[in-house]
Amino acid sequence: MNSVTMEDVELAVRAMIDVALENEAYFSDLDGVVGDADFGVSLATGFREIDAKWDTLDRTSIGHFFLAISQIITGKVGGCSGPIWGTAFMRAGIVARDKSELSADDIGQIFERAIDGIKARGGAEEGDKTLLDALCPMSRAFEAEKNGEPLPAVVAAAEQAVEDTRNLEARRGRQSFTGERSIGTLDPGCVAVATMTKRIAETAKQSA
Amino acid sequence: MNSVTMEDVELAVRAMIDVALENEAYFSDLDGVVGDADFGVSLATGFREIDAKWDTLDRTSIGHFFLAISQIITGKVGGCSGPIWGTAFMRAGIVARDKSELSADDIGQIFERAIDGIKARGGAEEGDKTLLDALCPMSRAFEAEKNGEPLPAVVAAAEQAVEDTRNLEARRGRQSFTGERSIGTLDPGCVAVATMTKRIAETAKQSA
Amino acid sequence: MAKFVNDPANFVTEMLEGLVRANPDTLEWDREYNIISAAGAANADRVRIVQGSGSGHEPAHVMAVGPGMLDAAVPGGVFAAPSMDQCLAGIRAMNGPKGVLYLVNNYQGDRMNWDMAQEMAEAEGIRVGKVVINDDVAVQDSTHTVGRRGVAGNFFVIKACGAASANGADLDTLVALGEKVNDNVRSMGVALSGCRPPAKQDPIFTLGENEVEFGVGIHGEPGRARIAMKSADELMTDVFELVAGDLPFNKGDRVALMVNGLGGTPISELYVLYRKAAELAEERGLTVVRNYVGEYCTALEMNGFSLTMLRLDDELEGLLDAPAQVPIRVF
Amino acid sequence: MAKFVNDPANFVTEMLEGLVRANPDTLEWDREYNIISAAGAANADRVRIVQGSGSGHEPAHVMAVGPGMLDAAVPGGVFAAPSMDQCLAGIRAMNGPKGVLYLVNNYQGDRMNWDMAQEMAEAEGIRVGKVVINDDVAVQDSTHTVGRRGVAGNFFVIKACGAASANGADLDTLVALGEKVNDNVRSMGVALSGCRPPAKQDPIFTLGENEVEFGVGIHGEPGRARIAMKSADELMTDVFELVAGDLPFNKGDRVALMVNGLGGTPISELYVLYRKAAELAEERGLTVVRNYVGEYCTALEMNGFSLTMLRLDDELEGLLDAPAQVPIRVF
Ligand SMILES: Nc1ncnc2c1ncn2[C@@H]1O[C@H](COP(=O)(O)OP(=O)(O)O)[C@@H](O)[C@H]1O
Ligand SMILES: Nc1ncnc2c1ncn2[C@@H]1O[C@H](COP(=O)(O)OP(=O)(O)O)[C@@H](O)[C@H]1O
Ligand SMILES: [Mg+2]
Ligand SMILES: [Mg+2]
Ligand SMILES: [Mg+2]
Ligand SMILES: [Mg+2]
Repeated sequence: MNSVTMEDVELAVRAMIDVALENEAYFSDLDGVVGDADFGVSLATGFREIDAKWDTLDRTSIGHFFLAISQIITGKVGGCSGPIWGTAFMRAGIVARDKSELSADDIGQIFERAIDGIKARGGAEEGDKTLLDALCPMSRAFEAEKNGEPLPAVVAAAEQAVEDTRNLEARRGRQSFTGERSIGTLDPGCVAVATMTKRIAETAKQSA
Repeated sequence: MNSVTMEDVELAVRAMIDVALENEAYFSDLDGVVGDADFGVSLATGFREIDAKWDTLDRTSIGHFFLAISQIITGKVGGCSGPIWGTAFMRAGIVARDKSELSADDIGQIFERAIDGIKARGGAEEGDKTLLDALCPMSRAFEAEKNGEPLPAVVAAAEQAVEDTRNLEARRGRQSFTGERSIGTLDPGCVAVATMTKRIAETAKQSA
Repeated sequence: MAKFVNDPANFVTEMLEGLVRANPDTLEWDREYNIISAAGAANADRVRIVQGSGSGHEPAHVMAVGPGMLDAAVPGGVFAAPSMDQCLAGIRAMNGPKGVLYLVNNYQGDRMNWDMAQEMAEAEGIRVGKVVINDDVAVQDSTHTVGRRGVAGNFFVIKACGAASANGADLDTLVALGEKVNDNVRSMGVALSGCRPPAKQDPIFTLGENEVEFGVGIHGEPGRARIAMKSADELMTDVFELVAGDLPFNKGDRVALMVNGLGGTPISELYVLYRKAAELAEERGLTVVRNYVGEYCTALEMNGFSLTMLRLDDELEGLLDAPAQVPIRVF
Repeated sequence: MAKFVNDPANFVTEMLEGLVRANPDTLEWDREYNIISAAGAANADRVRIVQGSGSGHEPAHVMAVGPGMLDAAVPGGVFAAPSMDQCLAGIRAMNGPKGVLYLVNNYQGDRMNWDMAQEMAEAEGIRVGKVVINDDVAVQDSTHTVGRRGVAGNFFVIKACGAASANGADLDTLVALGEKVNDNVRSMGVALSGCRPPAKQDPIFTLGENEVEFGVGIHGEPGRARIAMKSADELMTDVFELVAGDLPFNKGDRVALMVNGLGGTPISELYVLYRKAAELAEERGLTVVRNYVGEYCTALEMNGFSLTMLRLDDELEGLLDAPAQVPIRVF
């Protein structure tokens, strides 16, 4: 794959902002099925703030850009989503610290380190019905295809993950309290990750 | 008309008991339309107690019998219904004080004195959408037919009253607070009086 | 059935049993007439105060019994005034050398039962004073109707008279004081849902998602009008104008302000509403000296609120400040 | 929309504005981080106590701030834990020479944000103690899940630690005390309706007329099971058995008993339920030393209740008896 530039990163984050804001109600409704219906609001709160501060974000490097986003999220977003998403962006920032371009290996590293960070922060493993169940197969798909054109495989893995998690029992986050009753429901975190990934791929294609 | 005996009176009160107990929910529902949905419960509470004390009621005269019923009602029934129905039976008791038979004139007197008592107690007049709007035409129908067979005319007046009150605006009792919005609704008190009157006539016919 | 009830016929009795079990040292319960009284009230050397009304308005009035408040409460069935016998028993139980004061909300059922009881008690030689409370501006006051309803404003009458009685005021003074509070207090409520009496189990009225019952009563009686939903601030503004404009409350007045939950409103929303009420009072040039946000006079689980405003003078302010103790324990 | 809201995005802020307007002399509000603190708490010469959690549980915790209770509360959005920055700001604001204690209910969002804040604060040299509360027996405690939730039992931790801090206890003592209270307190709730977050406006879950959500959480999360409606006594019996059997509470134990309304339950029904709880406690040979009937930890306007039972010893009894002052004014 081609290396990823600051412009690519900005496009990707903008795609995430759009998805979070457009789906505020839908993501909350998903969380309402067995959770507490705040996921959409939490996510939108964070990305709305990123949007508001867009022009002032530190762009001295891709890493600094990610760290600035991380700070906004941990500062503004509560619930599980603040620490989880904040940690992911923090890990991405550390990998990309002073870089103005990211190689395929860098992206692979970001996946890995972000996943490790989320596991450490919230104690979840793959299979606990959290957004890790999207990120882990996405990371594997990326590794498999990173020397070719990885994006379609990553999108496919994310979409598959949404359906696969349906049959899992939640063991982390608010929805875990319902135990077996969470089986058959979608995980809102997975849906958000998959929807964002798809939008990132579309935006990247358009601008290519 | 034939004179009314203690046995007739007992049959009539039993008919009232049956109507009150069978219609507890229905009368409350009627009261719920623009009132506070307690009329059925209040009425049933009183007549249930009369039923329970049936064998021990003072029967030394028809008047004493009515007074005993009045006491149970004021003792057990709250809301508007306790004072209103209690007053009606008290007035009936005073008219019939030492009598063991009631003439047509006595019955006419009972209507009049009960109506006066209810007006004095609650300050309502005919047209205020209360059970007076049943009792007053019933009393007039009785006066007109008392030398013949008054019961069918009284029943007809009561049934007519139920429909006539529909178009009135409530000016007494809890439902009066809704003002114009009470127009178009039935008055639960009128419905109860009419239903009881009809049942009394049926029971009287059967036993005749 | 969607309510926590056993046999609806025992609902009030079971509630009272819970209440006295929760307050064994401070409350007494006459099971025959369902009278709740403050421990020792019957021997207190002062005018004793009693109030009776339908149940379903808790904490009014059985949980407003205690030092500095009511000496006794006489609860009827849910939304049904107590019977004459109950009222009479309440008067008799609280009778003493200085007489008894009863407070009654202006509903015909309540008025008639208390009037009959008063007649009977006076015939027995008992000195009885009465204060009628009718603070609800939603209902037009006119001579050919029953007149305005009594709602949450009632609590201020209880508090003032309770404090004055503790200070040794005599019966005539208390009647005059109660009337003064009533003359200076105004209320109005709105609801977003109806409520279900235990014996009925269906809501007395049902509202669409976008409807508001405006000027609602505390018995599930529908209000004067059904209007379209508005924001919290707009609703409070409408209510405030009607309440403040009725007395009217004027620039420079010192007031007590109450936002009362009707039973099913989240506490958070009551504070959102209080915020606006306080702002409107300020804009009108009123000084809010005391405030009350919470449940004082409810209609079972009705989702709604009422606003009550009392104009204060030095006397009333002092009486509101006086200590009082009621069964509800906060930490 | 069936709620008293303006722009849902401002809901929590407007509630807090109402709260401080209602308590201008006793509460302070840091608008940047939405921290509510007791007037003067930041200068008190003792360990200060802070708690943060999602909003929508009022009076928990912003209305549990005051002398003898919390020094500060850090409310997040409705049902969303406060952000790490808020938690850190709360810790910093309440820091002093004797350190800060934070209380956190066992939800992952709350835990993660507070843990991160604690790390940051400790890196700044602040002494931080923490007590995790997890009293809800509806949720199975197991190592591969998040563990039990914290619900109304939390109030007893606040009350005990608040009183002990006022008595001068140091940070380690307070942590041990908080853990002791948590070890001895158990809760469980049931609901007859869901609730609607302001931003969502639809009920999180909907129940049929004959359904009960058993073991429900305080965020509208469904419970462990949906069961058929039963009488109040039967429901309380089921809940009582699970709560009392979990610790377990044994014959001869002295307890504090709380029947907590979840926000939309009539007060009358809470007392009907308390009646049964007290009876069951008696049958089990427990002595109810203190009781609490009302709203302590709610889920917006959810119609439901929870039962909380705390095993007492002399130390805890003394701490519960100590005076405390919270924003909610009863007459
Ligand atoms: N411990 C965890 N690790 C990773 N992801 C988690 C964890 N807990 C929850 N999540 C993700 O967060 C989503 C819920 O977020 P949110 O609603 O903000 O949290 P809360 O449970 O505090 O309400 C879930 O759908 C899940 O994907
Ligand atoms: N002042 C009155 N005079 C005569 N009848 C009345 C009066 N007020 C109410 N009623 C009758 O009583 C009925 C309502 O009784 P009830 O529900 O017990 O009273 P409440 O208004 O106290 O709830 C009305 O339908 C009406 O017929
Ligand atoms: Mg959530
Ligand atoms: Mg009625
Ligand atoms: Mg009534
Ligand atoms: Mg949440």
